[in-house]
Order: sequence, then structure tokens, then C-alpha cells
Amino acid sequence: MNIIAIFKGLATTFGYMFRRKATIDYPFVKRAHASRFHGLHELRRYEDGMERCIGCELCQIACPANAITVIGAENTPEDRHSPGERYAFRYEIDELRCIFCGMCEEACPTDAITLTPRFEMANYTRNSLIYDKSKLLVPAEYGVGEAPHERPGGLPADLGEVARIKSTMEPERGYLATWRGIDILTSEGKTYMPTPAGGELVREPEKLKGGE
Amino acid sequence: MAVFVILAVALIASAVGVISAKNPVHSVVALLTNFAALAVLYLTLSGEFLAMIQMIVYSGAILILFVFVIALLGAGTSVGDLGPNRLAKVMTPAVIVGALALVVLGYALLHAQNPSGGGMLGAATILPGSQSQIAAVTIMPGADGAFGSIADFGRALFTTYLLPFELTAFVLLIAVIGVVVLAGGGAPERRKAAIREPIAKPKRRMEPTR
Amino acid sequence: MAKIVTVTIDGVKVEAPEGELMIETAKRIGHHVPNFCYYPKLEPAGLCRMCLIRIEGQPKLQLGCNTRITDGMAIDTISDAVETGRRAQVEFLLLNHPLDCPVCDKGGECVLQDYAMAYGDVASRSGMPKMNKPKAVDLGPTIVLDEQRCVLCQRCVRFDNEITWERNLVTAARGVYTIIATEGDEPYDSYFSGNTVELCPVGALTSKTYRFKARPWDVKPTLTTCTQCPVGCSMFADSRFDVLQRTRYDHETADPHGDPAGDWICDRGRYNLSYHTDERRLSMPMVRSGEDQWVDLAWSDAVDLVAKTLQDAAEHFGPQSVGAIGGGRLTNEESYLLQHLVRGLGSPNLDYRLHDELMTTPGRLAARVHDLDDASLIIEVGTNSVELAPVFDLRVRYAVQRRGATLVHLGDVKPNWPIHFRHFPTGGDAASLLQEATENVRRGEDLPKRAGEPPTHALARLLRGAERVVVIWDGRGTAEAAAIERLVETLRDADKGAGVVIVGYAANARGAEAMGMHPALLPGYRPAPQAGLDTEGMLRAAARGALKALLICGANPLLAYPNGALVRAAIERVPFIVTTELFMTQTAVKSHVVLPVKSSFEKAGSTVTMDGEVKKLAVSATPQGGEPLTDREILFMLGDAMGIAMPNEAELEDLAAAAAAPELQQPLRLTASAFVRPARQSVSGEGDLTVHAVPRLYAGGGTSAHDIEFEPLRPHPSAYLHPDEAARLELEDGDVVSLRNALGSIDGLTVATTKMVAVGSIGVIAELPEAPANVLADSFGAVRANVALVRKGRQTANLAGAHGE
Amino acid sequence: MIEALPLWLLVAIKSLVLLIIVITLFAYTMLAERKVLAYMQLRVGPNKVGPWGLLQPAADALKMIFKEDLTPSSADPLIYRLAPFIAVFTALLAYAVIPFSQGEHGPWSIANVNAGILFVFAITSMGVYGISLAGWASGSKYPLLGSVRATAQMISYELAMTMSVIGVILQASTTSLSGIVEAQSRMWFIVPQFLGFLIYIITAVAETNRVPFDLVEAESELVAGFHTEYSGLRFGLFFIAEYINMITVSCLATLLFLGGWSGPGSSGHPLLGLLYFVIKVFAFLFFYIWLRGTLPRLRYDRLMAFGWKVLLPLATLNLLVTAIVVALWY
Repeated sequence: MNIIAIFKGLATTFGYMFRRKATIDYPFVKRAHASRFHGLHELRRYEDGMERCIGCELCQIACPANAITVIGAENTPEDRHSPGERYAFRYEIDELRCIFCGMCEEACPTDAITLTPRFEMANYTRNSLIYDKSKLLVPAEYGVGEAPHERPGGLPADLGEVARIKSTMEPERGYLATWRGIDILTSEGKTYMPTPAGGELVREPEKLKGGE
Repeated sequence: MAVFVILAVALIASAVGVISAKNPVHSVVALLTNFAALAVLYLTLSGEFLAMIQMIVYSGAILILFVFVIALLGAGTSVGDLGPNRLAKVMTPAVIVGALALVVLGYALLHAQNPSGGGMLGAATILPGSQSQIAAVTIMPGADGAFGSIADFGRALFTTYLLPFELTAFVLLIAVIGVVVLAGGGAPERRKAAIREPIAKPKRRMEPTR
Repeated sequence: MAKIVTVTIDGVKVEAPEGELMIETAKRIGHHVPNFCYYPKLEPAGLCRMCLIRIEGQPKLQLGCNTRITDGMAIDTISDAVETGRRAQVEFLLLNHPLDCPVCDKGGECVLQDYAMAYGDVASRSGMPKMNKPKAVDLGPTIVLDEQRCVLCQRCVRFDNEITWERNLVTAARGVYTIIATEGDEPYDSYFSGNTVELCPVGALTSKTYRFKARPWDVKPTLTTCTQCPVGCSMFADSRFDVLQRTRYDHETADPHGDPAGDWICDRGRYNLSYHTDERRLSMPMVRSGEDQWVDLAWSDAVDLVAKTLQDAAEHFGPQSVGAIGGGRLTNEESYLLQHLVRGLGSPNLDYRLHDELMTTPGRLAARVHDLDDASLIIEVGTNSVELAPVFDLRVRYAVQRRGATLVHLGDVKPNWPIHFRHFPTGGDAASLLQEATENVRRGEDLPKRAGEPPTHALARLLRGAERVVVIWDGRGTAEAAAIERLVETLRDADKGAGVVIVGYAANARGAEAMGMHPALLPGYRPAPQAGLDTEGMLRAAARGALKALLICGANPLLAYPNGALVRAAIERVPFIVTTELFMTQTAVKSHVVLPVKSSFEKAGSTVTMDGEVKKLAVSATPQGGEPLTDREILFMLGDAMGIAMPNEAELEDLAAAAAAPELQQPLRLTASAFVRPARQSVSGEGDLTVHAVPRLYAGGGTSAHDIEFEPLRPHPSAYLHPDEAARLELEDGDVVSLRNALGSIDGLTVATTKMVAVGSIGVIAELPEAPANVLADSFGAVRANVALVRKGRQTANLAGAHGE
Repeated sequence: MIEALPLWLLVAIKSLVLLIIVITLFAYTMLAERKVLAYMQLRVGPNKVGPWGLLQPAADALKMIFKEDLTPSSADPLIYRLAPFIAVFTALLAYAVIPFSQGEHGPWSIANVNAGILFVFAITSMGVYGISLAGWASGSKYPLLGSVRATAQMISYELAMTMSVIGVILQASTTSLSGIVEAQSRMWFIVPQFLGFLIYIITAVAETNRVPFDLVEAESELVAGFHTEYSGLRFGLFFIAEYINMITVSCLATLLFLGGWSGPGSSGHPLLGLLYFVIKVFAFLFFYIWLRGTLPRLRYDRLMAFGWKVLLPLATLNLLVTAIVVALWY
């Protein structure tokens, strides 16, 4: 048994007593969160007040924690919630199950579900932490909701803009192949990527990390 | 006096508890009560050192081993089932032996001689109709450093009772060695090997190429 | 059998029959050739051009789905050239395909999605905006078409033309503007429309009831059996959160190369689902107090009440005072338990038959459904397989259209067949027609064809010319039974193939008969020592006041029983009626205790199809709210409460399986004494017109009447009149009329002119709760009534079913 | 004035005062532990309840009192309920003989007993019953393992502890605690009995089941050891017992090796003596916490080996040398 080591240890801990403390007086002093912090969800709207969510359930299937439940229904002219045919008749996230990984945000084709920086959601009952549309959907008077997290290559906020942005992107930035996390790999472990000219561009996967 | 009666009742009750409890741990707790009451009884008799040693050795060391063993051997199991003819098999010999022991003990108490010349210590208090209890008690209390003090004990142990003391120590040593041999089983070398083998690193089958 | 030839596919030598499609040959070595339009049960079309393969020695890529193999061919299904071709084809298909996979009902089980992942480029090379065709085009009461998504494979059109022969769907316009449309822009109205949704390889055709309800990965599929009609189609029931979302035909366990007309499901089985969650569904046992007051009971109290009352009735008035009706909608196990319970009480009065039929098991005269495939003559007597057994009817149509069988119908109302058939009006007496023709065949008389000959001659000539004859019968009429038996035996004596298929009136009628829910038959068709009262006997006893307690399990006699006067009088006079039901049907309202039950999707068991096959029901949904139990559980509880020894669960399954064994049916005769019934008066009542109850697939007082999503499909109360008759009565399509005779009246009937009915007759939909046809009847045959105009002209007349011919 | 009171009343008053002091001390030792540990880990520790978190112990006490008291169905109900009382009872009993300062009429203690040090050892040796019975009576595996470990550990280390103290007794030639303090008027025994002191503090940590010898609780292995099944006030009693035992052995170390209340100018000034005493005890308590903040837990077999193969021989050696020295020089 190395007695000197024990004394060294004792000296270390003793010394630490007089260092500056790392604690922040949390409820009174709040630290700025990281720019890509994943907190509470929000369902966004379009500028005209329409819900972005189309009830496609892709977030539900993408969710690794099975926290999301979506039931779709058809828009009718009298009862229109979103542009297009389909809307989320029920949209529920069990925030207790959620691991805040942001896969729902990644999966969402209309950028409807986003993870806001808000994280204080403690409550007294389990039921109150199952958020339904009334809690998730941005009230119309509060605007459209938080912008989604920036993704490699600076992704568009609107599906309608995809075509426009696609036409302006140069393929070398690796954006097209990583669009919404889809890497198209050939058997050699290289990334197959079409160019606007129709040819193939084969590159090493590492290079795709550029553009951050 | 009141203290004595309380202690005496506690002693007897706990002693009965020890033998009557179905659960061995309950027996141990009763025995612990018994030891504690006995120690306090010693204190009232100014046997301070004896009381403390009683607590340290019996309660603090020996009895706790009982608990240890009981806890290790299937906690909570009661005494094995003795079967239907329990009376004939167990009770009869127990009663006969117990009665015999009582007779022998009573005879010894009445007839044995105290080194200081009086009757055996407890005889006066136990047997009704003998000398008054107060007389018996007044003999006992030793003032500071008198009867029952550490010096007294030390002196008695290392002068009058030196040989028994040393012999007892020797016997205990032999017992300890015997236990170690029995429990360890076999020669130390083999034991060591037996322990080491399972966690020994596997032999390298093939030398690395580089 | 075709000659076996050897071809080389991707370097592997394969032996296959000559003339097989390459796409199928490639499947033999596990090489999947992508395709949209190809479907094994449809004729190859070569429309999508996705199945491009290369044949050695040919300069251009060929279609795998349209080219047949010959000896020594060398084919590449995997090569750069093929790959390039397919890439080009996917790019071409995606040119105008919308990017709405997230909201597409097919998303997740879409073939185009899979091929886009496999062969598609990530970016489109087209700089032009996509073409916007209309979305959500209403094709009919069941189907919505998304023209943007359509890849024009025409599977739906081909199904409608080749399988149902209805020719509702067509392609319209040309080139890039081609769309799927309906003939004459009529609504796409077919009993099989739902199958096109499943056939559609993309999400172009969607079903109205399933639209946007769930995604394919949400649902839990359960293989079960449809119990809406006696055909007993295997199907997948897809449920989400234990609620049924949709049903699909069994494309996984069924043989893709089986009969092209088999294994589909009809729209009743597909769209009549949401009654499970209908708010009108019964949730608690109820007892009637007063005229219309119902009080909820706990199950234990309800069972005690029922058990005690049934036992009291048996004790005080004798076991003959107790009876049971039902079984046709129960599983085999439940039917077995029901007869066990009633016989355990000492009563032999039990019957599953509600339509005055004799039987549903054809016994030794049976033909199997696959016998239709090589039949040369199909005679339908009395029944209407179009409405009563739709998927079975597809095979009839296929046998006629593809295999050249002759179809003959004997009856008063012509079925709504879209195919050619010969109709012999019988005037309610098909038996003598058949009999005469049979005797003619027996005599071997030569009858040259001549104009104005009696129908028996024509029929006899057809019979003599036929090699294999299948008779389709509804099981009604003693005289018909004798005539059919005579006919089949005559043909068999002449070394011709002949057999009978009976289309039962209830889904599991055959199972109930096998389980002994029959006054004269014990389980396994053993004759009962003491024959009890059949349905008619029970009702007559009830009308006399001799029947004191009646147990009705899964039956609605007030609506279904043809003799309306009798059943109404009877139900009124029984002091204690217990029904087990899903809904407050006409009979349930009149009963004293109503016990809520689980539906056939919510329970397990077995059922016997009209083909005699034992099929399994599996649990695919659970009741949402309420405390319904299965009939099986209820009967077990009743048996326990009455102290009747019941078989345990395992024994029950064995007993039911043993009783349904096919070999037990073999000795059964159509004219066996157990089935003999008194002869019926053919026409009763006074009036101008003969009223015929016309069966319609979507009618009924139970599940179809209590299903909001199915509501638009239900037929309106209609009066079917021959155009000449309508002209004589000065009525037009859309007029509202009522029918009256001495017994009662049916109101609110919309006139629909059709040649389905003969002059002098009027057709009224059977078993429609709004206009029950049996109101006018006090016998089992046709009745007469007068028609009275109520209102002139109504534009929304339901003409469905009138466009058959 | 004090002499005027009957003896039983005097003892009762003394006991009550001491009880209040000890319980308060326990509460703030706990708070101090949390604070010191926090500081060593660059945190600030409890600071929300009261100024600087000073009311935290009160809040904890309230929480403990109002929490539900559960008895597992598999437990032995009698002993399960008895065990925490044994633990606290024995922990408090030791204070009957501990002197805190020297007044005019004798040492400040509830009872000045001749065999004081023996009494303390007798009582602390009973403390193990609370733990072992609790573990056994809980009727589940983790408490049982914890209590079996506790029993073995405490028996092993008690031996070395007693041996290390006998050296002091030999040198002071008295078993009275005040007598031992008086015997240190010339020199604190920490100097002549340094080895004994070292053995004593190591075994003291082990006896009170503190880090790095907290095999009994061993959260990472045994959930919470012997008190896994306990909740509410009964759990609180074990907590109290642990901290009071810490204070007891700190007091004892002060009395035996650090000259108790003696210090510059303490003779004749009992209050000053008390202050010295308290300062020394607090130093020990801080050392306890410091150890907890620094050292990881020992492996069980190493703990036993260390006790039997290192500490016991060393203590025996120390005793032998002391005995020889005492016999030759005194």
C-alpha cells in the first residue's frame, strides 16, 4: 500500500476546497445553453397560421424511445388544419420517455416538429407530461415557432424551398448526400453521389463532414 | 433491591426466551438481553471490570459470531422438525439430564466452601430460610480498588490461578490452530494453487508474429 | 403439362415449363425482377416497362413480364445494361410523381418507393415544374384516386375487367395526360372495389375508410377469417392500438398462382369494420324494465338471472318450453356449447336456420368450389350468389368467362351478373322445372332447338350437353331438394360430374349444423334420439303461448325470418327472451335480457366455410370500453350457473374439430328425414304485384346498420320494377312509393326500374331495417301487395345494382 | 447548588443536555460533511434552506419523520423494528462516561466511572448488533450481505483497536478516562504512542463503517447495504447512530491521544478546556470527511487481510514494546 499516494490524494482534495466553485445558482442564475441544445418540442406553423404538421408519423417511426404517437386524419374544406390533404388529428409526445435526441426533427419532412431550448418541464403527474397538440402547437398569436436546428450545409426551413436550394448547392459540399441523414453508400464504403451533370462523384465519406 | 428483582426477572425471562424461541436469531437476541442483564447485575455488585469484560468478550465477540453464522446458514430457518414422537425422543432425555444436573448443582452449592470461609456467594440469596439477604449483600460491595477491581483480577490471575490461566490459553491456541487446519483443508501449497488456478491467465498458444 | 425446358438466368441453369413468363422463371432462383403492372393473377400487360431484362442475342432490352421462355434462352436480370434501363424507367416514372410520400397511405409499402431507393437518383435532372394532375378525385363511394401518383400500370383496370368482369374502370386521355377513370363517369360501384387499392403498387387508389388512418408500420396484422358471408375468405386484419384499421386479402399465405378469381375479399368484409367502435354498440348486460326502460346489470347478476329463469321455465313448464335460436353467426365452439347447454337443460328445441332453409351441408352430393373451374354448366337455383357469396361469385364469373362454362339461373329475380347467363323464370316453382328437365335427360329424348319451346326443353338440352354440372342452391324447399338430388344422381349415373354447392344464409351456418344446432341432429350429424322443434315449430309454439323462454344467440329473427307475421306474433308472446348481440337489433329491442358480446374480430375460434373448410378466427382487436364477453364465455358462465357439466376449453376445441370433420358429412342426403319440411304455398296475399325479397350484400340489421363509415354504402329502401311494369303504373325512377297488403305496409321505397324482376313483380331489398320486406308476409313464399305512389321524383335515388345488364 | 439536587435528577438533567448537544452536533456534522465534500468537489453544497443552508438538517429531519415507514413482507417484524433502536441506544450510551472538561469538583461528565474506557469499548462493541440484526431481519439479500460484512469487519478491527488502546492504558496505568487525560499533562500520548494512534484512527474509521471502509453500505455493490429496506425514521435512526459513533470515536481519540481538554492555560478554566476539546474533536471529524472525499473503497478481502495481517500484528508489537518500556522505566 502506497502511503505517500494516500497523502498525495489527501493534499489534492484539501487543495480543491479552496478553488473556485463550478456551481451556478441555477434557478436564479441561468447559463446560456449551447446553440444546438435539444429541449422541449414545439409544433410550428406557417406564416399564414396553418399547422406545418401533416400527420405523416415519420417522427413516430424515427423516435428511438417510442415517445411519439401520431394519428392522422383528412383535412376537409370546413375543417382545415394544414395545407394539403392530411393533418395530425392527434399528436402526443411522452416527454418522460423522450430522450431529446432530435431524431423527430431530423425525420420531419415539413420542419414541423422542432426541439426548442426550453427544458424546465417538471410537473407532479405523469399524465401532465404527455404533451398533446394543445401543449405542443405554437399558439397562432406567438408566430411560427422556433427555427429548427441548423444542420450541416445550412438546411432550408421549408420543404417548398428544397428544389430551389438544390439547384443552388454545389454538390462538392456533400449536402445532397447527407440530406436528412441519408448517406448513400456503395459497397466499397464510398459515397455515391450524382452530380447535376449526370455523372458520378465518388468520394470518401470523411469529406462529407465539411460544411459545419 | 428493586434493581435486583428487575434484573433477576429479566435474566430468567431472557434465559427462557433463549431456549423457547423457534427462530435462532430470536434466541440470540434473548441471549444478548441475558448477557446485558448479567453485566448490569455485576455492576450492582461493584464488579465493574467483570461487567465490562462480560460485555466485551461474550456479547461483543462470541455472541456476534453466532449471529454471523446464523445469518450465513440460511437465515430464518427454524430448528429442524423433530417429528411426531418428539416427546419420547427429545423431551424425556432432556428432562432426566436436566433434573440430574439440578440435583448436582444444588448439592454443590450447599456444601462447597468459600475460600473466605463463608457460605457460597449466592447461597444466602437463593435459598430461602438461610441468613438474611441484607447480610449477604453487605459482605459484597467492595470500595474503590478493593474487591472486583482490575488490580485484584490481575493479581489473582497471575498469582493464584497462573497455571490454569496459562493452560487455558494453551488449550485455546491449540483449538485455534485446529480450526485453521480443519477449515483450510490440505497443505498450504495446494490451497494456494486451488485458489489461483481459475483466475490464472491463459497460456499463450501462439507467439505473436511481430 | 407444358414441356420442361432449360434456360440460363444470370448464369444459372433453370428448368421451367416452356412458355412460362421470364419474371416467374427468375423468381425460381430468387431473382426479383422489379415490376409494377405485373401481377400473377392478372394477364400480363407490359405497361410499366420496369421489368426490363436482357436476352442474349437480342439488341434491345425486353420485358420480363411479357416474354415467355423457350429452350436454351440466356437471360440477364442483373447487369449494367439492365440497371441502366431500370434507372431510366424510374427516373421517367418519377418525373411527375409528387413528393408526398409522407402523407401517402401507401408510403412504407409502396413499390415505387422501394424502386426509387434501389434505382432512383437523388436529384431530378428535370428543370421543368411537375405536372399537376388533380389529387383526391372521388371515383365512387369507396375509392379516392390521386391522379398525380398513378403510374398507369392499369392493375385496377385489369382487375375490374378480368376478374370481376364489371368494366367500370377505364383509362382516359392519351400520353402524359392519361388517367384512370370510370366508364361514362359513373361512380365506381363494385362489390370488389377495395381490391384495387391493394393492387395499386403506388398510393394512387386509396380507400375512403382507411385514408390517413394509419401507416403500414403502425398496424399489427392478424391472419383471420371473414365472417360476413358464408364464403369465409382468409384475410389480414390490421389493427392499431387494438382497434381495427383495415382488412386486406391474404396475399402472404395464399398461393399467388392459385385460382385468379380466388383469395380476394369483397367490400363488405373490407369496409364494414368501424361498427367495433360505434357508440351504439352494447357495453353492459341489460334487463328490460317496462316498455322501453333498460337497466344495466353486472355480469354475475345477469348470468344468475338468465340461468335461474331458464331453469325455472324448464322446471315449471317442462323442458319443451325452452328453446334456442342462433348459431349461424357464432363460431363452431360457441355453437357446440349452445346446443350442449340447451340439451343439458333437457330441451331439444334448437335451430340455427332463420330463412326456412332445409340445410347448408350438401352431404354426399357436394361439389367443391374448385369444381367450378372445369364445370361446363353452372345452374343457380333460388339463390343469388352475387349478393350472398360475392367472392365465390367471382369464381363463377371466371368459370363462365375464361373457361367457357354456361351459367343458368332458375328463379324469379335475375341476379345482377355483369356476365352472360340464361335466366329461367320459375314462378316460384323451380322444382318442377328441374324435375321435368331431369326426367327428360333420363329419358334421353332428343329435343331440337326451336323457337317458343318450353323452358324445360332448353334446360334439358343444356343438361344433356354438359359434361360437368355444378348446382348452386340456397337450401330452401323440399321439392327443390328432391329435384336437385334426382338431377345430380341422374347425371352421376350417366358418368357425368355433378354436385351441389349450398350458399348458406349465415356465415357459419354449415358449422352450426355440424355442431348440432339443429333439432334433429347431434354434433357430427348424428341423428338426435328425440327430434325437437325447429325455428318454425318454436315460433308457432311461442305464438300459441307454449314457449316460455327463448335464447337467441347472434340472430335477428324479427328482421330475417321470411314469415314476418309469424315471427312478430311469436316474439310478442314469449315471456322471457335472452339475446346475445352487438347492437340493439330489432329482436334485441323486443327481448328481456340483452347480453353484449364481442365481435368475430375480437374472439378466437373456428368456422366452417360454404366449401366445408374449417378456418380459424384470431383475435385482432379488443373492445374499446364496455364489458362485452364472447358467446363462449357467456355460455360457460350460464352452464356453470345452471350446474350443467360443460366441456373444458381444450376438450371443446377437440369436440368442435371432430364434429366438423368432412367425412361425417359424406352420407348426408338432401332428402333425409331430418330435413323434410311441409310443402309451402307459393304465393299468398292479395294485390296487383308479386313481392320478391331481393338479397343485397350490404343489407342487414346488425353490423352494417350500425357502422357510420359503412353508412354511405348501404342500400336505400328500393322498389325494383320492370320498366314495362313501371310504365304501366306510371312510375319513374326516383318516385317514392309504399307497398301495402292486408298484413302491413313498407314505406319510403324509391322506385328503380330494372329488368332484374319480371313484369308483374316488384323487388324489395331483404333484411333492410328501414323497410323490412317480411312485414308483408305470413308465409314463406312470395306474397302479393299493392303499390301506392307517395311522392313524385327524387333525384338521389339509389340506382346501384340496376346497371348490371 | 448542584449538590443539592438528588443524584437521579442531576444525572437526568446532564443526560438531557448532552443528548440535545449530541443530536445537534450530529445534524451539523452531517451538514458539514456535505459542505466539505461539496467544496472538495468544486461544488457549494446545500445552500438553499436557511442562510448558507444552515437549516438543511431541520429540513432533512422533517423529511425523514414524515416519510412512510415500510416493513417488507419478508422481514422479521420484531427484530426489524428493534435493530435501529439497538444502534442508536448503544451509540448514545457511550456518552455516559465521556468527560469533556475538568471542573473544580471533577471531570464534566455524566458519570465518572473507574473503568470508563472499558465501558466505552463494551458499549461500542454492542453497536454491531444493530447493523447485523437489521441486515438479517430485512429478509432480502443486499442487507444480509451488508450485515455479514459488517459483522466480520467490526470483529476484526475491534481487536486491533483494543490492542492499540491498551498501550495507552498501560502508560497511564488507569482505565478511568479522566485519569488518562491527567496522565497526559506532561506529554500527549500521541507522541509516545504514535503507532498506537495511527492504528487507532484507522480502526476507528473501520469501526464506524466510514469511507474507505464502508463495505457495509457500499452503494455501488449492495444498493445501501444493511439499511436497504429501511425508510423514514427508522432509516434516520441508523443515520444518527453512524454519525454519533463518529463523534464518539473522535472524542475517544481526543481523550486518549490528544490530551483531552488540556491545552495552553486550560487548567482552572474548564470552559477553555471544553473549547480545546471541541476543537480537537472537530479536527478529527474533519479528517473523517476529508478521507471520504479522497479515498476509494477497499476491496473486501483486502480489508480483512489488512486488519488481520497488518494492523493486528502492529498493534501487538506496539503493546509489547510499550509493556517492556513501562516495566523498565515506570
